[in-house]
Amino acid sequence: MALSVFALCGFAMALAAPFLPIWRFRAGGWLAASVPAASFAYFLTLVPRIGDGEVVTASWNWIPTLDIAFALRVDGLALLMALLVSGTGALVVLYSGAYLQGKPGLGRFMAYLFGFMGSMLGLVLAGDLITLFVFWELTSITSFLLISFETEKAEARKAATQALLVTGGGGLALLGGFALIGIEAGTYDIAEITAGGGVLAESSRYLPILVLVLAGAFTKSAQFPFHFWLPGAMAAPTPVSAYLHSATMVKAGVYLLARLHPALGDTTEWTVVLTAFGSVTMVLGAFIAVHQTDLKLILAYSTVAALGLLVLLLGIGTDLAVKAAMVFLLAHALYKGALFLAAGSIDHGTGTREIGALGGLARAMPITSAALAVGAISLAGFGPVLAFIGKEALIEAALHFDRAGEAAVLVAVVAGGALFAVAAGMMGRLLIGAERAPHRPHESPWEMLAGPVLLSVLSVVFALAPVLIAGDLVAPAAAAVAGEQVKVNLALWHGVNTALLLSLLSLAIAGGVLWGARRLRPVSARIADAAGPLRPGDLYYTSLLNLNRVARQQTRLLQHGYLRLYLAVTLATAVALVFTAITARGGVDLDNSYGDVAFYEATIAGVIIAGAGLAIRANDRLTAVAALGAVGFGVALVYAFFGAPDLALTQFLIETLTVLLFVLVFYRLPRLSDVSSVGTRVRDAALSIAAGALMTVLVLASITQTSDHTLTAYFAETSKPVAFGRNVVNVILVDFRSLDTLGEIIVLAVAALGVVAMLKLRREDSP
Amino acid sequence: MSGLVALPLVVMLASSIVALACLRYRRIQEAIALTGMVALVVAAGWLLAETWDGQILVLQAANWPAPFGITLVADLFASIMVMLAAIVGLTATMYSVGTIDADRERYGYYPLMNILVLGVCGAFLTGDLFNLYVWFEVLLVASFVIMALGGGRPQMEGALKYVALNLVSSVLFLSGVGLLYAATGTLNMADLSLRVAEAEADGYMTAVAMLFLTAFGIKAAMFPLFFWLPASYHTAPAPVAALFAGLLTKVGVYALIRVFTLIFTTDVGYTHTIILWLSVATMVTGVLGAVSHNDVKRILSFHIISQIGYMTLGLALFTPLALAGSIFYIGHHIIVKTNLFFVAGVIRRLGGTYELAHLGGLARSRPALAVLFFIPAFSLGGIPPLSGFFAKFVLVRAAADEREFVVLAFALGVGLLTLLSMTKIFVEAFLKPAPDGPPEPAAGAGFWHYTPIAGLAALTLVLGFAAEPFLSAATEAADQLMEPGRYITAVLGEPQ
Amino acid sequence: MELLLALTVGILYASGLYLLLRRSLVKVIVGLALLTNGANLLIFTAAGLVRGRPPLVEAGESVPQAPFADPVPQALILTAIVIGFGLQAFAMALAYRVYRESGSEDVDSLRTTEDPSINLPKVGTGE
Amino acid sequence: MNSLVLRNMMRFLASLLLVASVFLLWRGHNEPGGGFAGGLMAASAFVLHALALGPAGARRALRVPPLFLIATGLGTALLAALIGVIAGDPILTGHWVTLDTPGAERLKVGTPLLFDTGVYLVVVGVVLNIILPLMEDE
Repeated sequence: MALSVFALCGFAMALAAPFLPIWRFRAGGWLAASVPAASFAYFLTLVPRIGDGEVVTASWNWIPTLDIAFALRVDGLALLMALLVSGTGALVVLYSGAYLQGKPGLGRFMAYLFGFMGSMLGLVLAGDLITLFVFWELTSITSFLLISFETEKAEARKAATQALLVTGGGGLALLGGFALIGIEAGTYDIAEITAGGGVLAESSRYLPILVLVLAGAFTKSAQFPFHFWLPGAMAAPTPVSAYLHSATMVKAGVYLLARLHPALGDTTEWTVVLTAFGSVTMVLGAFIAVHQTDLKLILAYSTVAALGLLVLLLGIGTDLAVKAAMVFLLAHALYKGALFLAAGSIDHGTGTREIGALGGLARAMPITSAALAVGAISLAGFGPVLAFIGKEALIEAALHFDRAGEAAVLVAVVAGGALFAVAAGMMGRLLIGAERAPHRPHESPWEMLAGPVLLSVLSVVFALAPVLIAGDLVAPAAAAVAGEQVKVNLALWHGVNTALLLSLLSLAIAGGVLWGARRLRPVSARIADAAGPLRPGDLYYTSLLNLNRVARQQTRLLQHGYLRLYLAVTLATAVALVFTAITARGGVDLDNSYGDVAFYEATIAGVIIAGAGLAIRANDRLTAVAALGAVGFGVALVYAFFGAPDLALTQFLIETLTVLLFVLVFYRLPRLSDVSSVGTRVRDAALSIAAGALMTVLVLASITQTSDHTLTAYFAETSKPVAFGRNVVNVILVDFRSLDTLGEIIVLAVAALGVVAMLKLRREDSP
Repeated sequence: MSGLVALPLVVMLASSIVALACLRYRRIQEAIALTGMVALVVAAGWLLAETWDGQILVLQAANWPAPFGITLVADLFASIMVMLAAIVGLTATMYSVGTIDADRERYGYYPLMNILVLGVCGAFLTGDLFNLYVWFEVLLVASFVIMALGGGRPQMEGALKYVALNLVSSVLFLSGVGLLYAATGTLNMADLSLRVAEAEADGYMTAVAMLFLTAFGIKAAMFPLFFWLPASYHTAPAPVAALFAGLLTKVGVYALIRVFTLIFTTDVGYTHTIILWLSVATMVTGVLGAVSHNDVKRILSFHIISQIGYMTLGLALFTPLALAGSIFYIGHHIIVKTNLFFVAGVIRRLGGTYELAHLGGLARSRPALAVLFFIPAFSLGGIPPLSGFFAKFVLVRAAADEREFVVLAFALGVGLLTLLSMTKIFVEAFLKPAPDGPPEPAAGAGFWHYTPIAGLAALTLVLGFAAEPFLSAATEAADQLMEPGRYITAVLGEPQ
Repeated sequence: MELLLALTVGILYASGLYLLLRRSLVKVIVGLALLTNGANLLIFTAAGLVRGRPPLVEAGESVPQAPFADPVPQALILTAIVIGFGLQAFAMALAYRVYRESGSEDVDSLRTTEDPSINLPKVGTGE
Repeated sequence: MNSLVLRNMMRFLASLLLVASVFLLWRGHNEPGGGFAGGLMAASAFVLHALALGPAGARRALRVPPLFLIATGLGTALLAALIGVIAGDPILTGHWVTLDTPGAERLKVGTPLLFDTGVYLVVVGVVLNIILPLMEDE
């Protein structure tokens, strides 16, 4: 119970936030922050229990029909993530209260932020795949709302849409994947699925499952080639970026991979795909980051790199790698959160995020600068910070990776070098040197400093005393990912070993990158230009444009407005369907002698046919009416001669009325003209004749069908004795099937209303 | 309790007659129409409650035993549909009170609405194929007149296409009935089910089945028979478009499901495979049509087509789960789509146009409306835990069960494009800053507009968050459809 | 006779459909009338023909004298004729109104609300 | 032609048609005819009237608006449908009373006849509601 309350309290706040009167006051932010802080405290109390291997669950039978449960489940991995989400959540809420204080729409912003936090907590705590999916999609929606928060900015709206489409598309793939998992595993319960071992990996649907799940995870976690939406999402206000990129949304994909690792991992496909995409993403992100000048973009691309790193580690999948992934996950959340919040603080204090326009902030903004420095050191991966331990663990894992260890090491070293260069550039430009800023920089209020400071301090503290996290936090998390107990010993200093040497190597690379960055910029710009259309971001837009083009062409082709062609297509469809059905099913039975024809009967048929022919050829209204009359009266005669006097009488009367109507209506209409080309007429004639011929065939075939006359016999026998009427047809109409007749007179009544409306409605207005 | 089956029809007929008699008095007409619709909701609720646990209610109209008279049958599927019709009827009537002009009212708008719903309910409840034809004509002619009531050139163009194509459908339907009677000597659908199963397995029955497929396919707006829909819906005023969008095509889908689960089940490998690929084509062409437009109402109209594809997909897959998905999808779609057209109407009233390019700023000026649009729109986009998600999920799961991976891929892809369209409307009409000066003076919206919208939005939430009872009802309804024996026994009695 | 009537039915359908595909509004309406007649005749023919012998019970008798024509299709056709008449009447009024609103009876000119060449700038792509 | 003669002839013919239409309705249950045919014939009586004397005259002769006839007809049919329900039968169930007319065949009057009368009224109303406005529309 407590679990669900603390997991879902974000949603309650989200619903209440727009109506709360507290946002006008400075205290509003910290009042609100107390909610996630309480969640954080609750999750902290779980640490010892989970550390002992316990699992806390809460579950409702949500939709038993589909075996869907609303289930929450806290194991080591979930707890680590939940702490990150609620902890950074509290700091970000606090920060936002000050950052956006006095801005209109702060209540709305808080609603989105809390909605996002609730979704993210739900996602990481979900114990059921469908529950997970629900929250997964909710994070997409809430982040859409957050990114587009400043709705007047076109760029923000565009980026939000892009993020929603990319992650939403991935989400749909994921849904397909989950449906398949549900079929193969027979359950959506995550614990059961992961405990099932190789069941999924050996199933015949493994490959589609893997592809679909990876599509979901990669889009969410901004892996190449889907990485482009993440920098776009920088249009969001800074607290959002911090929240999206440090702790949470982008880690959702990584989290999912970690979560399903026991069920889907450790196959060749898994390893190859994850390590390949992770490596590319990591290197790419790091190198693009080098070229950026906007502080937030630098951080965004470095985040891309970090996500690549995490995916690479999960791809390697050994215990060492898993352990490294968990440490790095935590480390990254701490330093990237600090960096983003510090960046926001700088933006707030100086009015820009362009590092070219900034310099020497250390004096004017000492606290922010200190936090930034710790973050940058972490980014570089050198120094007494948790990220250093993570990086060492990464290299260690790569070294022990028996499939492609050398490649993995190379990737880690190269990307690490680039990131070091990024960090060095950032620190050098921002903190040192003469003070430069668009307007005089000032330090931010304490609410905005609490976050970066606290996170930086933790970065350092955990590095110096890794025992704080190793046993109770990292080990259970790693165990959940690996599917077995993992021994976790963390230390800042391992002595001089290969990993350290390789770290130093990447330092040299960093120097090279720094030295080469300026010189290489024209070259890389030229490469970028040449590859322009192939860049994933551009690919997204071109495909969107192409989609629009295709859609337009299709619509122009189908929905052109020509009624005749609509009718022709409809008719052709009917003909094709019926004809194919007859031929595909062995034809119809026509062997029958069809009775003789009396002379007068032939005459009547002749009159009908002639009338139809005349109607086609008629080019004036009178002929058309006469032709129609001939057909109608001919049909009436058929009824009369074949035992249907009621029909004949009705048809006769109706036909008279119809002719009268035609005369009354059509003398107002212009002369008939047919301006269709010969080709059109031939086409239409062919189509019509085909349809008519099929009807003839079906009528003939119907006669050979063995029909049954129970109904007829019953009506004949009961009409007089039970229903008291000698005219069986009339008895059917007013008694046996009187409901038909009721409907029929309703149709008539409505038609009459319609005619009057067509003739009289607003006639005063129309010319 | 079997008399209950006729109650919805009696209620609607009575209220339309009274409204017809009071044609001169606008307020009285409105009051009668509203009362009638409320009564219908009550009647439908009662009927649903009686059939909820799987009981099939049967009424032999005029007291002649089946298959001789006309049988009215309320199985769970039919009862659900009647309830949906009642909900749409009530909300559309409410919305009309705040919208419809005096001219339309003077020429019978409200009685026509009642008759339209009467025809729809009749079509859902009848157990007789020819009677189904009659009810189809009732609803069709009522819809013709309502569609044409505007009297301006756009309405006339739309109505003409609507009428012409739907009349072709009626002719095909009637021909099908005649051919089926000729071959079996009966019209009662339960009886037909037995007789068609005994008929010779040559091309005749399959050909007749194709006639019905085409006839109902036109009404349901399947590919490539949907042209009338985008040609006409956008010309109607919002409550009319909402009623049509919510209800009318679904009658076609209902008829398809009824006929292809009860009568034409002897050649499933052939008939349902055709339905399958037509469904996929329907989904794709519909959604592309929506993508190509920038007018709220046209976008919504094309989405109807695309979602019809999902509904018939469930029929085509022909498993209990898939049919349950179809039924749930129908319910979800009716509520959501009706609501979206209402919201579109309000957007038009506030912004003066349906064109996205000229709209904007509604999130700021009308935050409540933004929320009320958001719920149905993203439900349509399949975002959990709204109703559309479960609708889609069940179908996805059913397709995966049947290993129809290509179909599955299309269904998911179309889902993404649906999300794209909804996002497009949301971003353009709500988030984007308002362009300078609305093209027309805004009309404003009030109680009669917001109440139905809020009510339907609430239903969408219930259908999502508390999906279980509805899904289990859909499953029960689907089970009934997959085991026609229960229906047949209920109608004809125990086999001798 | 079945053969001849089946042929007649086919011809009614063919001519009705052909007229339905014309550009002239009046022809479309005439086509609909032909189609309705064709469908009715189809039911009549397909259900089986019996010369003379209406399904009437002679006064004093209790059942009609066999062989008599099947009353069921007759009842259906009667309903269909009436419904067809209602639709026909409405269709004519509609056609008249269409002509009055648009000033043309050329169906091809009735596409002002659907012309795809009338389109606004692309939305949603950020262009 | 002398309009007075024509007028009288028309009036006579119209009355004849009206009487015939009621007859057609009455005998419909036993012989060809019925509410629909009867209604059409009655309507043609008024159409004839209108052709000879103008639609306004026909409307005067009709006394009530055609729409009222339609509503009444539908109401009558609904009433006929519901009579059985009072007795606990399904809707539209036929109920008969036998009138003992001395000398003649026993006369049976029942709800199906009432129903058919509803049809008759609707048909008259519908036809006139369609034709008269058309004739008035110049």
